[in-house]
Amino acid sequence: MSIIDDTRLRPAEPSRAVVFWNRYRRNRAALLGLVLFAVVVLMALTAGLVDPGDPLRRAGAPLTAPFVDMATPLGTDQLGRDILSGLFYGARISLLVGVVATLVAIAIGVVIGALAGYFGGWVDDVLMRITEAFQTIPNFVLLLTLVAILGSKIEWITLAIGIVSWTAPARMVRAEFMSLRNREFVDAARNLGVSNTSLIFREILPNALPPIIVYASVIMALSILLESALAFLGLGDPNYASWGNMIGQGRAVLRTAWYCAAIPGIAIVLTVLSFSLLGEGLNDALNPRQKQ
Amino acid sequence: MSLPIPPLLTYALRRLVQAVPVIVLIMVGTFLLLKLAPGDTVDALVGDMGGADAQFIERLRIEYGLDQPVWVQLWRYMSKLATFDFGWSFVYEQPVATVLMDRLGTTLLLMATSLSIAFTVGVALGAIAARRAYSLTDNVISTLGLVFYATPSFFLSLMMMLLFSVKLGWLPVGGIKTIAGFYTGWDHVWDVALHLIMPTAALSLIYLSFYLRLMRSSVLQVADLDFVRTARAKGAGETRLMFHHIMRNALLPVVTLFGLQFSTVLGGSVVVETIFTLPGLGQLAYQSVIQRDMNTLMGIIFLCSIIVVVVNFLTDLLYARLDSRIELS
Amino acid sequence: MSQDRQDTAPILEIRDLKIALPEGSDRPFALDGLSLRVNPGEIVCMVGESGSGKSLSAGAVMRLLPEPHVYVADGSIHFEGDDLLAKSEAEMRGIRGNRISMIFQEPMTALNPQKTVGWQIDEVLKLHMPAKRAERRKHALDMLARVQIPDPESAYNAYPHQISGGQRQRVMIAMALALSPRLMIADEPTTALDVTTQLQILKLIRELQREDGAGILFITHDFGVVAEIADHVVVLRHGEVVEQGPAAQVLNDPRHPYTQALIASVPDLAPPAPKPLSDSPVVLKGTGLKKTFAARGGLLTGKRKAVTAVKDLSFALRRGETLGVVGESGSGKTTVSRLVTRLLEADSGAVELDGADLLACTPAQMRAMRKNIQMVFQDPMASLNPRKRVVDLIAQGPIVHGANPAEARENARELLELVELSPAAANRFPHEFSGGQRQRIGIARALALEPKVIVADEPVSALDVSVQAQVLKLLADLRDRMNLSLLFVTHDLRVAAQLCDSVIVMQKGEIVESGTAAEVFTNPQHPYTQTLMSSIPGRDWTPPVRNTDAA
Amino acid sequence: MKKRLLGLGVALAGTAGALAPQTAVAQDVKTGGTAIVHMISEQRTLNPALRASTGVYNISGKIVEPLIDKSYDGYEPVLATEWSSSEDGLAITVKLREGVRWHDGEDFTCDDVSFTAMEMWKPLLNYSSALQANLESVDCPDPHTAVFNYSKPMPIDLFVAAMPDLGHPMPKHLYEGTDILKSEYNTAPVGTGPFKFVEYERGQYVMAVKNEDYWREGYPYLDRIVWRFIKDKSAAAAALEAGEVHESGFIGVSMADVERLSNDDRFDVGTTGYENNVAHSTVEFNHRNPIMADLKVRQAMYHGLDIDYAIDTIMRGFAKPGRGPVPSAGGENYTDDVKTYDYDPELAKSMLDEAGYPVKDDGFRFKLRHRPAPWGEYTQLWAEYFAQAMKEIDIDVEILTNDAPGFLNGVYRDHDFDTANGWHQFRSDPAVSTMVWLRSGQPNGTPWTNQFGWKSEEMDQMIDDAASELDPETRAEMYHQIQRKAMEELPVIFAIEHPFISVTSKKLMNHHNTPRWNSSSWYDLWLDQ
Repeated sequence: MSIIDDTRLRPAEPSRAVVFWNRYRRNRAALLGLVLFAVVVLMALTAGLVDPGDPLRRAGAPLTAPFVDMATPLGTDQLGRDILSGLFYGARISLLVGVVATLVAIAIGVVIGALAGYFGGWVDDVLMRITEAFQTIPNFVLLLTLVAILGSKIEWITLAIGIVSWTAPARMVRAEFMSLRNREFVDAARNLGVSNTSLIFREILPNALPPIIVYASVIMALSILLESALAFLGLGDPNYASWGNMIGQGRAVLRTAWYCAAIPGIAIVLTVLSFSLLGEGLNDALNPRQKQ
Repeated sequence: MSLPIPPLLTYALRRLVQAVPVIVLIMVGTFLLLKLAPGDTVDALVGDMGGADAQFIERLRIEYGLDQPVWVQLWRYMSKLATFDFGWSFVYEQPVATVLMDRLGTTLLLMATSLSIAFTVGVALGAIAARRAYSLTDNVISTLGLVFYATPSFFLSLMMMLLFSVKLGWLPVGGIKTIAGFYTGWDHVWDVALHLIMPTAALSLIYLSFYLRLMRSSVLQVADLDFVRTARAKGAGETRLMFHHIMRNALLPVVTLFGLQFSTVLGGSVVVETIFTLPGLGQLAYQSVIQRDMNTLMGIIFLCSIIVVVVNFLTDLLYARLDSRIELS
Repeated sequence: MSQDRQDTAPILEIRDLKIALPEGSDRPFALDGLSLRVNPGEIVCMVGESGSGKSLSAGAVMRLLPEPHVYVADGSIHFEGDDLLAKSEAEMRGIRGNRISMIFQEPMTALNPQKTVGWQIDEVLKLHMPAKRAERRKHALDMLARVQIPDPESAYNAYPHQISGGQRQRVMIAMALALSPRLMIADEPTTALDVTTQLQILKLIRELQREDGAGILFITHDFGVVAEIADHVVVLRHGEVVEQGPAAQVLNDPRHPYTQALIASVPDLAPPAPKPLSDSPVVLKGTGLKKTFAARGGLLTGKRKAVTAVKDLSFALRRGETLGVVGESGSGKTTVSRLVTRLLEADSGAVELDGADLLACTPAQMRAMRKNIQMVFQDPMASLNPRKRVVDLIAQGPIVHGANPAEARENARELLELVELSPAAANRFPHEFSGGQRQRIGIARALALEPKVIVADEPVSALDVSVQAQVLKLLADLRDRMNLSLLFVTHDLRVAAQLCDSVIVMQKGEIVESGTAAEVFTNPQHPYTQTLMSSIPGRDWTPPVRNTDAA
Repeated sequence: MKKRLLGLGVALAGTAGALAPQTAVAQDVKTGGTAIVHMISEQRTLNPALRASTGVYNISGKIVEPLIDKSYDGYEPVLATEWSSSEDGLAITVKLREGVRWHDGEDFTCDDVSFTAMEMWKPLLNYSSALQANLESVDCPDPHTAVFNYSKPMPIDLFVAAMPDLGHPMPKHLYEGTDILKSEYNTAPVGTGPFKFVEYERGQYVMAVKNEDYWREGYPYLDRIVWRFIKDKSAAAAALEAGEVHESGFIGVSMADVERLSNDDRFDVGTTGYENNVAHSTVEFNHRNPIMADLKVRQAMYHGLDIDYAIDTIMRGFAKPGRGPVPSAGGENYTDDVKTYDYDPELAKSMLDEAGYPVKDDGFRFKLRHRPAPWGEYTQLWAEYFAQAMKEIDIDVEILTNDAPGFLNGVYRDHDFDTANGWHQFRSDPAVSTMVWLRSGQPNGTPWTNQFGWKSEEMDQMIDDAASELDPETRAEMYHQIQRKAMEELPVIFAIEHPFISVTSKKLMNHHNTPRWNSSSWYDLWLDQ
């Protein structure tokens, strides 16, 4: 063949996952985030194994300091509940709240943003007015109102957090859709006779996902912070050991038994940090525009 | 570029007209939402009083118009609102407008100072971090930003209070001014400033990281653009590049965030105002929710909507000022 | 002549330059042993296809490589006898913009959108010229006048987005020449411009350089441009110099097989003999097509002004015919391609495909009709969904139209062979292919539905010239073998001349001239068509007879 | 716990006055200065004749005076100088103090008393409207004599006991002819007290200054009192420590901080001064649920609660076990001769088995939906402890948290609960406070009344009889009976009895020297600085 032949294939590239991982691991902070995240997930998964039983039961003398009694290595709170056990079970609740609220927010955001961005025109106008309305009400005030209405069950709290968090992903999805809907591959698919629904969900959405996935980590972090703020104001669900509840109650004894609030507090900081680092890593790996 | 007044006015008017349906949507939505809540302000009032007998409770409901169907209540409320009458707060026993105006100053002061600090410091640190991307400086700045971002605001507030008020005794614990201090003039200003240091710091440290991260990536992105290369090829030094070419372009997305963030920060101030006993709108909103003080809460939300609309208008103008591509005529 | 070159003291002399790429790149050196010299008053063209490393050489001279990832590993760069590589950053800043200046490809992005033209010209002066403000302003205005900007005063105060693309490039040139540099590096300065503007800019560069006697290092991929402007040519391939010599020699008598192949790939301007088509039935017919866009107005007014993209356009395409739609940017030619495929809704008019009006179809009917009219898009990066495997991309159309998925995939593999790609490509993702290969996939996707008409919107304009030739050849082969009708939209007159049977020339949404390719190219009637034809770079240069080696 | 014994010794032994914490008797009184007092919540109104709550008294008690106040030596004449009842108990005559002027200079007369009693106490004041239900008129034979006429006998003891809280006259000349509920004077009260109202900055503070024209010669000592609203208990503790606040009453800081500050020699911490304000932490049952209607189950649940543990952990020892609807601070109406329920989870379990609620496959006998009152730290902890303790005896408890209106609706209107908990204040006499817990027939939706679906005609009769009994001794015995019956049948568990706790800077002198000190006028309070 000719010296400038163009039909010869390049050697096959490694799979997407491998490329993704290679990019991801270049960012050392993101690796740290991944490790922290893995630890939290591990804690959530092993909560029942490491410390069987109810984290809300009385496990020892109230307000035992950490490292005093080996039965309760991280100490106990005012009602004699084991802080270590609460930490493990709390990881479960925090992750659950984070993941489910994020899914709710993303689901609403994707539908609204996709419809607005794809169709434009009056659909966009109407949906954006609704989005603006939600965005204008301070989200924490809306959250308080929703929790006042629904009550402090963990399911409702999670749903409420999702409901107050969807506007940012909606705007993001809309922007992505507005830029993607005019891309040639969408025209190409439309030109093949693909229907609107398929165009939205099969052609455009997968391409709009990377920034949404990155932003999901932000919502996840914010959800955990919102849950803890609610618990701090005494609106958490007391039927579950959650880090927010632990801080909310622990702050009453902050001056005498700092560990009751500080240990779950640090857990929140590290978990939120892990999500943020994870998000940055994902961003670098999914949007490799910024090199090195 | 100077802003010619007539187009500015027409623009303002147009924005106002656009804002009206949104605000109506918000008000009706909030009203109906609040009606879904279990219990009303009479329940809360009676709870506060430590109990009351049945006739008394019935009397109050009629007094407050809570015996009417929801649609009637909504209609009454909205028609009064149309004349900018916010109604009466049964919790504070004052007109809502008075209650709101008492609190507005504090909140605006808190918002304005914390957001401007978050913005300026965030932008400055973000720019520095981006210029030294992937260096130790960048890592320290970025990590600190993330840590503050990851710290729940109440945790940060409590820790600061513990350190600066209780342990060191440098700063007052809470409130907006020294009560019974009777300061006037500059002493008063200084007094209020002292009281605002911690709440402002708590709020701005948290929101700072948003600006920091956005500015950092924005600067990195703009620094890669062709016109920066052009400027470099003209022989411009790094400082000049930063100030004359990168900054202004990199600021654009950050300014947009500023507008979007305002209502979030207002929500975030609920916790901070509660801890630092600041008589602001955030705390008032929280109290209004748990006391079912409909009129006050609706008033707050209305006021917030107006503030957000105004802030967005101003950020748009700022954006237009920063971005010469946006035509003002 | 080459003897002369060696005698004069060069402005720029590069010896054995090696530029290292970061680890993990496809090759260790972006440039491997580049040697060249630029003499005073000489234009040296560095030609190469994408990835040849030509732009990095400019970065090396300016000392603006993205260090430390990309750096000069070996060799020397002497500017007027000084070793540039030994200069400190501060010394380099004194040289940049002052004694060496640079023009870039994209005049829109190369200017700071937030600063006025005047400010940006003034910046160079401020940096290098100890002069008062008024003095600098006068100089800047002089420069604007020198680059033939109609109203220098208002241009001085304008923002880049307020002036046209050609004017922006003039501003760049004014900026580059403001301090009468000894060396100017022009990196594809006319690639983003329309042909007519391109020619003006090339002339301008030529003239100004004659006046100042500066040396110019001109980087381009376009042999037409080379023919237009070069004194000396350096041909690069994969970072290595394959051939260099005086322009006339390289263009007309290339020695190296690669150069020969490249030059052979440049389409010549002789259109094919017209095919006897008058008997063939009309498959696609457009009548009275009109499209107006509502452009977004200013922030404050919010009013939208209407921009007419296409007004009252009619055409007919016969079976087996290739109809070229040519025009410059803004002529409405791309809108035409989208109107006939109904990717854009026309305001009025009709598009008849075998007698059925597409524009009158319901959405469901339209979806069914689409298999008859397929499209090949411009941007090989953007037109393939990056998340889909090639086989799925090609089989998607038939599956949508009810084909058995397994069979459709089987067919897709066969189509890959038809477009000369290995069946191994089927399971890969688009990013694993070169631009030309992606365009082949795009063609296979269009063919999968066995359409009656293919609309090709600038299908080769994003491709290197050698690849372009191969894709065009493939397209022509397929057309002839399958008796396809082709609506071919292009801005490149050379491409149109090579492929089209008939041509429509568009300007500002209207047809100014139409006819067989032979007529239009050899004897243009309309003044605009005449200007177009006379602006084709290197129109007086006919590439030497095609070598057998060219694909 | 040492502290607990000490604190309670003072509060509950009844030997009050003598052990009042201030030791500065010998010191010279200093006049002037500003006392700053912590308030946990904002007040909607400052009119004590419209709203009976300690939060209102805490502020307006310094501005508006009652007819009678309470001291450790008994009842103390304030605006009334003497009082007596007719034989039949249908008329009570009160002599009013002469030479007293309202803060705006008008004279205080019987007209004011008559107006307030008929226009506010009877129709508008919570609790009082029940107390004064039979009040027909208040006559003024002369400007300084008021005669209260009742249609049914009113025990004078009950009348007097109610007066400190429910007997604040307001100036007729400012209220007459206006919409009383919307009067501007409700949030800017005008009274006869030692301090004059200055301003109410919402969300921040209320300020009052010395009344130079006060009827007690030479009083008050302080120049000014400021009440500061600090919602957050931790912040309040910090403010105390930073010296920004001198006193925090009604457990205005968290229990942990109470305990911590009690070891800090800058503060007096104790329950003195709340003898009139004691509260019960309760467990309430919804008797509409057949399981809860089973006495055996309720008794078993009581046995499952480790009250001492809860007192130690939640109340930090500043409390004692409850003994029915009358607390030990209830004086002669109180008895400890009642049935008690010791902590015995094994017994509890076997009782539940007997009652027909064995442990099922899921590990529980039955599930309870529990509503805790959202009154902050220790009601919340008490709810969680309750859930914890019930799980030990295999009862599953789901806690349903709501804010105040949601909670009140859930329990008192919708009756949508199985168990609930909260705390409830005893107001010096059982007739005006805890009896509403036991008396059936309260209209649906009235908070803090018997909305539990528990009805005992016998109990209702006993309550009604006690309320109109004029002889103190008989009356006391009747309340002992009620107490015994309540402890037998457990309509509500009055689990823990706790007085309120104050944290007071030692700079304040003469503090907590009356049994309802935080509600009193503080005319003799002074600041040592």
